[in-house]
Amino acid sequence: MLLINCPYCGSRPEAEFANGGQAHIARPADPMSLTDDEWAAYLYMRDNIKGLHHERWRHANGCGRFFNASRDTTTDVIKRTYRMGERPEAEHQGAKP
Amino acid sequence: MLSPAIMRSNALSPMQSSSTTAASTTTLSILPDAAKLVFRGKTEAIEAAGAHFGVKPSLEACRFAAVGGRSVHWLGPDEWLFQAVNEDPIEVFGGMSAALQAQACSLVDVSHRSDGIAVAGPTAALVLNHGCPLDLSLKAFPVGMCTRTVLGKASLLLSRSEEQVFHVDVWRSFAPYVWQFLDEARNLS
Amino acid sequence: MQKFSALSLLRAGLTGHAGWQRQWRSPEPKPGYDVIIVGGGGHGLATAYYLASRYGVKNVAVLEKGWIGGGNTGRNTTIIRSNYLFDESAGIYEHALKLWEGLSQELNYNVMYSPRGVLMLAHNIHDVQSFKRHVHANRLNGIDNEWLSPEECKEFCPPLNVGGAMRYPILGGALQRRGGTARHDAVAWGYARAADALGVDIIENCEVTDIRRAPTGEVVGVDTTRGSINAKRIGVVAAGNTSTVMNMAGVRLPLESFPLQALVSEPVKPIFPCVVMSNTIHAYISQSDKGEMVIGAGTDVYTSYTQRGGLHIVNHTLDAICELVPAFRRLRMLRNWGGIVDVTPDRSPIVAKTPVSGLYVNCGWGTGGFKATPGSGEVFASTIAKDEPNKINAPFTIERFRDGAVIDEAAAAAVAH
Amino acid sequence: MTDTYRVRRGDSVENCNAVHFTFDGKSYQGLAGDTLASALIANGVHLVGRSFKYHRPRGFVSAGSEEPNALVGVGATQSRYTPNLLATQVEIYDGLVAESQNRWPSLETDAGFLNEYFSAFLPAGFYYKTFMWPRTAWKKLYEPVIRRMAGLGRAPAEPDADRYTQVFAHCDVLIVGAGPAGLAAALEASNSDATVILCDEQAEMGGSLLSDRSASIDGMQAAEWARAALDELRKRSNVKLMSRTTAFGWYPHNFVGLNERVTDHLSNPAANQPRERLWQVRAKEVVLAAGAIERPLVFTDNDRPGIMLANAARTYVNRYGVVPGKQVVVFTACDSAYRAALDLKAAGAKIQVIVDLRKSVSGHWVDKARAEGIKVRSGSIVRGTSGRLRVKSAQISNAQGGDAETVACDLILMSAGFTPSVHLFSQSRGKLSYSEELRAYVPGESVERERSVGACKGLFALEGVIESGARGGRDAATKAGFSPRGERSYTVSAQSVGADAFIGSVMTDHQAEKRAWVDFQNDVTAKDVRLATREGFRSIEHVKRYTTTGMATDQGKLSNMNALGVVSKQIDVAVPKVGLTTFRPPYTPTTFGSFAGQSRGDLFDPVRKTSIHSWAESQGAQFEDVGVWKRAWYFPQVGEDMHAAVARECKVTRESVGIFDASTLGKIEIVGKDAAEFMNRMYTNAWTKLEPGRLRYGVMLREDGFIMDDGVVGRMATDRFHVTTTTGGAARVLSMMEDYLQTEWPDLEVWLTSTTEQWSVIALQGPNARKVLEPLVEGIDLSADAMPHMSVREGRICGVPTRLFRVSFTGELGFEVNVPAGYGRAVWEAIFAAGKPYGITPYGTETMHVLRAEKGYIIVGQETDGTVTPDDAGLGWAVGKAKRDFVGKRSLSRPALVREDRKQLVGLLTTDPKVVLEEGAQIVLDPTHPIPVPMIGHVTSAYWSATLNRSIALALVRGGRSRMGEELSIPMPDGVIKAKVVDSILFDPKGERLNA
Repeated sequence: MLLINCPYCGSRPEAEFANGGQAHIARPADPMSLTDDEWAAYLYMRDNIKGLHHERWRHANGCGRFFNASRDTTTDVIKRTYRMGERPEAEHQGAKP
Repeated sequence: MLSPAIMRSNALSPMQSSSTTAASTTTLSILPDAAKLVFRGKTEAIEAAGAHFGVKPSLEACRFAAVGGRSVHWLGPDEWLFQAVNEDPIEVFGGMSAALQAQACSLVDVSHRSDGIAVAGPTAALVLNHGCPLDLSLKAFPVGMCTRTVLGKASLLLSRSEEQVFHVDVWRSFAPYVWQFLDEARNLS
Repeated sequence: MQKFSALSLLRAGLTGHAGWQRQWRSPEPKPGYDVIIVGGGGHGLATAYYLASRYGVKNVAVLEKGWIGGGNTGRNTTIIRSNYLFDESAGIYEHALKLWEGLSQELNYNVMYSPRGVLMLAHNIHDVQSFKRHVHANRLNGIDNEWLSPEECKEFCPPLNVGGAMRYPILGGALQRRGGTARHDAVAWGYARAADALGVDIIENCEVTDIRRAPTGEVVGVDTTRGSINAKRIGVVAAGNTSTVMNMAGVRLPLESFPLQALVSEPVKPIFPCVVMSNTIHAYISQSDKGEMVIGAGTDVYTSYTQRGGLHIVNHTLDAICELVPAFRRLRMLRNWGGIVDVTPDRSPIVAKTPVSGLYVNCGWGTGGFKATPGSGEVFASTIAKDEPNKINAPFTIERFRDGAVIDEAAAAAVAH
Repeated sequence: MTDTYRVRRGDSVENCNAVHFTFDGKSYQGLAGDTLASALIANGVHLVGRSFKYHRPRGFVSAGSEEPNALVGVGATQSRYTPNLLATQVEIYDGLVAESQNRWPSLETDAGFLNEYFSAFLPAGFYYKTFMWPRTAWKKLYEPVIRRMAGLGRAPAEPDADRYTQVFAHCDVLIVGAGPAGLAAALEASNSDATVILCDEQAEMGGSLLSDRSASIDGMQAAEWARAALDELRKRSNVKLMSRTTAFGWYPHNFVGLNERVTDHLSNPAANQPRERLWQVRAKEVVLAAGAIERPLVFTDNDRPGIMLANAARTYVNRYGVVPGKQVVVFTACDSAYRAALDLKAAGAKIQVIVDLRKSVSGHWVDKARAEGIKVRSGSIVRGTSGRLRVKSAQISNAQGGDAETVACDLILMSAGFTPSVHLFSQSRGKLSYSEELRAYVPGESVERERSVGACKGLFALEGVIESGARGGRDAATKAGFSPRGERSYTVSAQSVGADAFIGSVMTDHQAEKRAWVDFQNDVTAKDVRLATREGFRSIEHVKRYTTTGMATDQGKLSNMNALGVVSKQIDVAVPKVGLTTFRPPYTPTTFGSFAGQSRGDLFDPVRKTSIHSWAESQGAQFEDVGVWKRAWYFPQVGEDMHAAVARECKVTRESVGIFDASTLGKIEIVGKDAAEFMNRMYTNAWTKLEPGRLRYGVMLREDGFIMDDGVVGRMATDRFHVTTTTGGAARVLSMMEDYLQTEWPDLEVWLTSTTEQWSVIALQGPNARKVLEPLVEGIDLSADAMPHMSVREGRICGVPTRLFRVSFTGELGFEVNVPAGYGRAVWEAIFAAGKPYGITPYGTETMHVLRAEKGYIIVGQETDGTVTPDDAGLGWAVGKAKRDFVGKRSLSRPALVREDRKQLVGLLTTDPKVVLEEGAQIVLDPTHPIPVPMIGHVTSAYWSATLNRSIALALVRGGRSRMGEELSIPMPDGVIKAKVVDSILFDPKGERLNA
């Protein structure tokens, strides 16, 4: 059970959270102007990073807030959590072999 | 016609009689009914709400403030629970909404959404820790702290009103589960 | 290839087993191959075997970064079944099941395919409706799947808690008798040995570090930890590492990789005669030939490449197992491990050409890849050999996500009302 | 004392307390504090089990949790029977019933031993090479036989009678292992304000100190010091001592699973004690002091009963006061076995000879042995043993070969050095490094917040062990943010046993055909391991899987390093290059029940009940599970089956009035000045123009365009919506709304609050519904003009506040009375009483389903399945075409979602009105088509309609709306059913009744 630092409530066990998938994928402002490929990219394409990955969590059984976490998917170490609207410190870092 | 007070049922009433008479030093008891309102909104509005209610809401995360039978629990950065023990929800709601008319906020009466359990005794934290993954030591979870969390497979609002007394506020349909879970835990601990 | 049989075993026994040869060679990589398969798991090895045996492509290398069968092939709970709802899924899994039925003989390697029956339990009315829909669709597709009453479930699998105090009582089940289990490691080894015998080079400890492309875009080979290797056709079958490998060729895929845990109990004498699955309470269980209860569950909720997961997942899996069979509460967990499964948005695989000429991908099997191994390998081999998908894997494209032609078995089964 | 192997007072047993138990039906006597192993040894019993494959007779190899052989079934009753327990860990109590396993008919005479005679034909992996012909024989013939031979114990036949619990705990410092290093760590770490948990798998804490009679610490004999240290720790309020508690698994972020065995050692446990407790500990810092496990030597026929680890013998004699044998041959590659030999000799055993693999031997322990007159033979090996049910002799020769000398014995001790227990360290993902000196892996750099100390770090000299423990304890407390008070020093007087070690097989080249066991339980010999490498299995993971070495219940604690050694030598590759099998949880096998904890029966999942549930129960309602909720399914009266009850409920509701508990519907209060805009974005419908006081049916999609949920929405005020969702969808919908609000549209001034449980919802449906309600309601005009269909009013009912919906899911005049949940039952009863004159009936979900199906109303999850668009479901009218955007809109124009031949919702009427279709049945055009038959749709709902006096059905059919009137086929196993495609609204198509 991961220990996740909610930016509002502090460190809490994973049981209180819901994972919200990859972070920083903004919903297009005008979906109808997108091609099918562009829309599919928004809906489905994910970086699936092996390395530092930014993802969303919701403190569902806590304060209810969504926030972001930068986690290394090769170790599950969470480097940092930050609020919605804030940017990550580093971009994704895929562990290029 | 019956009066509302007589008509009102608590999801936990049947549990009380079915509970074991444990050798445990931890007791479970049903908390009295209360008017409960969920306030969500902007910071200016919460201050106005507190001023009307007579309890200054905590802006610090995971803390509650209480004056007499009235309390305000921080639930989230834009969400507080106002409680007034043994008061009429309609009156409390009416008064509050009037006071907040000009404010950017939401006020919802949830007086019947949940029931309350007091878990008390020297091993109350241990009993709760049978299903709650939080550190409930006094250092990590002091008197005056509150938070939504989980107990087993239920979600609830947990607060510490005294060193050895926790209050659990849980949605009605989950309340029997939580009661039974805690009852078994205090027996087996 | 040395023939394996009772007789050869007997003969070898009399001579102290000195004569057994390597089951597959350990060749140095050649400068180039007609086809390179990236990934030496069951699907990759099967692809190589069928390329050589059915499609006449024998100049093939399988590149494996670790040891063959060391990924999900060696980490799964070995369940085999084909009773899927949609024609597309039923098609590919039934293709696999038919191959399973003769696989030991075809490979001359006992993969211990054991059609012990897969019983999927229904715990509420929604389950009953959903399973009956499967049963009817399967029947018309020529796939065995039958409805059992609770009593029949109990008769088929006596340890089940039918009628006892249970939070979600068993209301019946859908049984596929041809479903069952196989010995996972043997599948990888059997394919490796048979492919090797046909000339396929299986190269272990050889990690692909880049996919090389010509200025015109098509693939020309790979760089590996053991040097560069040329090939005009590259099939990527890297399970949980697919995104990483495909990124090397600049291809993004709709995949996410999740930890999937499984566990076994200590071995006990035969007591559990079949495979039992319960989607509603999230657990599945069978007993291995060694006597261990082999148990699986859902994935952890976050993407990860750590090949482990949380203790709470194990707790939830075992509380479900103990509900199904209360007598198993006193059994003990012997081993618990994690794999990495790559999951597509519709939880169905991608077995297809890619936008890059000469590059093919077979991925996204989620939690259900093992059962598909022979079928997946066979259709992928066909796709690579002919440079076009065959009828069975044609629906499993990348483009279906653009067009919305998703094949969503899970959505079809799991929406509660 | 009648037994002759109890030689003196053991430190861990109470001499005055005799304990009676049975093993394989025979009664024995032991002492309180004995393990089953020590008690059996005291009685001269060594034969305790049979191996997995060859069914060879086996005895105790160890005295701890690494035991591979002595697995027993324990329990007098089936509901408390546990297989595969280790006799070396089972504590005896009065009345203990234990039995041996994997033998028939008896342990002494086991028919499975037949395998032994065929062992030449059963090498590693033999089953992959045979049993392939004929094809069906694997399942019918070979596999059942193999299965019967395999397996160890038998699973209990009855549900477990015991209880299990789980506790989450937090501490500053968790120390795993209470041997010398762990005790020192605990003393230091707790000499601060840090909270410390010290756990140990054994009944008694102290680890190796308990069986050490030669060392002393701070002037005390080792065991005495351990007890003193424990006394001191017990006095500290910041320390929690947990014996019989195994740290079995390391999970991410310093989360460690501990299994505490609470009652298994008790004759009469109290009723309020769980059998086991699973502690889930989040520790700021962890000190691993897990010790080391002695390694067996791999020599010919090293598996006979009476061949055991040297240190185990030392434990038996020093802790339990029993000698495992009286004529002892010692075979060793290190000094520690000398220490054991001396302790045994002191207890009266005769040490025949110490056979030492090392060419030259010297030092304290060797000198001492020689001084005591023990014969030491260096550069030698035991090259064979004899004895069927108990070892009788050892053949000893030079290590290279040559003539063998036979020495009589009833006990052979062996030691190849120690393997540090790096399991938890490895699970924490710390990297291991190979020590050539120790012939073992030791912890390298830590990944999580932990450190290894003592023997598990590869330190074996007591002084160094204690020093390392103390340092680790201080370090942990400091890193956790505390300042340990004054350093304390420990005066250790102990002779080191050095670090000599050996891995692999000691067999000479001429012995290649002989069998020497690497993995005792799984019967894997050095020969098997060599065969695997010859066949190309060279990665240690491959060797392990091919031979099954290390996969037995001891998880390779004794065998892994020796297997590595054999492989390394065979393929001439250095050990670290061969690899290391991954360490996985649990450290030792851990009970399923403890993982399940309290989750059983009603606590397996919350049983959610509405406030009206108890009334339905009292009326004899049958319930169905819908998600976590219990819902009343139907209300049978005396003599009614479900069919009759539903027919009656339908009829009464259509003709007069029915009452239905709809409380489980999800409810969300959406408030704020942008509430309507938010609704516009979340739902397919348009909301701006909905007036306060009106209701609208809303449809919500996922972003991929498929229907996610639906429900009726009331506009309570311009800035307030009362949204309902499906029962199962409530949490999902709220979470999705929060997601969009918080992450996409934080600028909207709107807030969400779940009110699912605030309201009880009582649906009153039928032509007389208004008449029943009217007298109970205050402040609301229920007339058709004042309160038309799809409107909402606030007022009072029975004196309590209500939000009264005029809405219908039946097609009848209907109301849904929302009242605060605490009043639900009282209001329900009042309405029910008021309905009595009209013959009111309560109805359940089944009737609700029938009535709505007659009207063609869909149920999300039944008519839809996650692949259905609004248009498919005939809900195109609910999609606001003019809206620029809403969740899922863009997806609706994807090519596959606009195809003409998509499955569309239609009604189906069977040609024979008496035949009710089966839900899930498939629809085809040509039932004579050979298999596979192309399917064009399926039946989503099918019922007997008492109202229409015929069967009805809804179905999703390819291009269904263009097939009106067409006859389709539904092939069932017992024949083809014909049905006609009709409109999905089968009753009151004009909706006149609704508006009554």
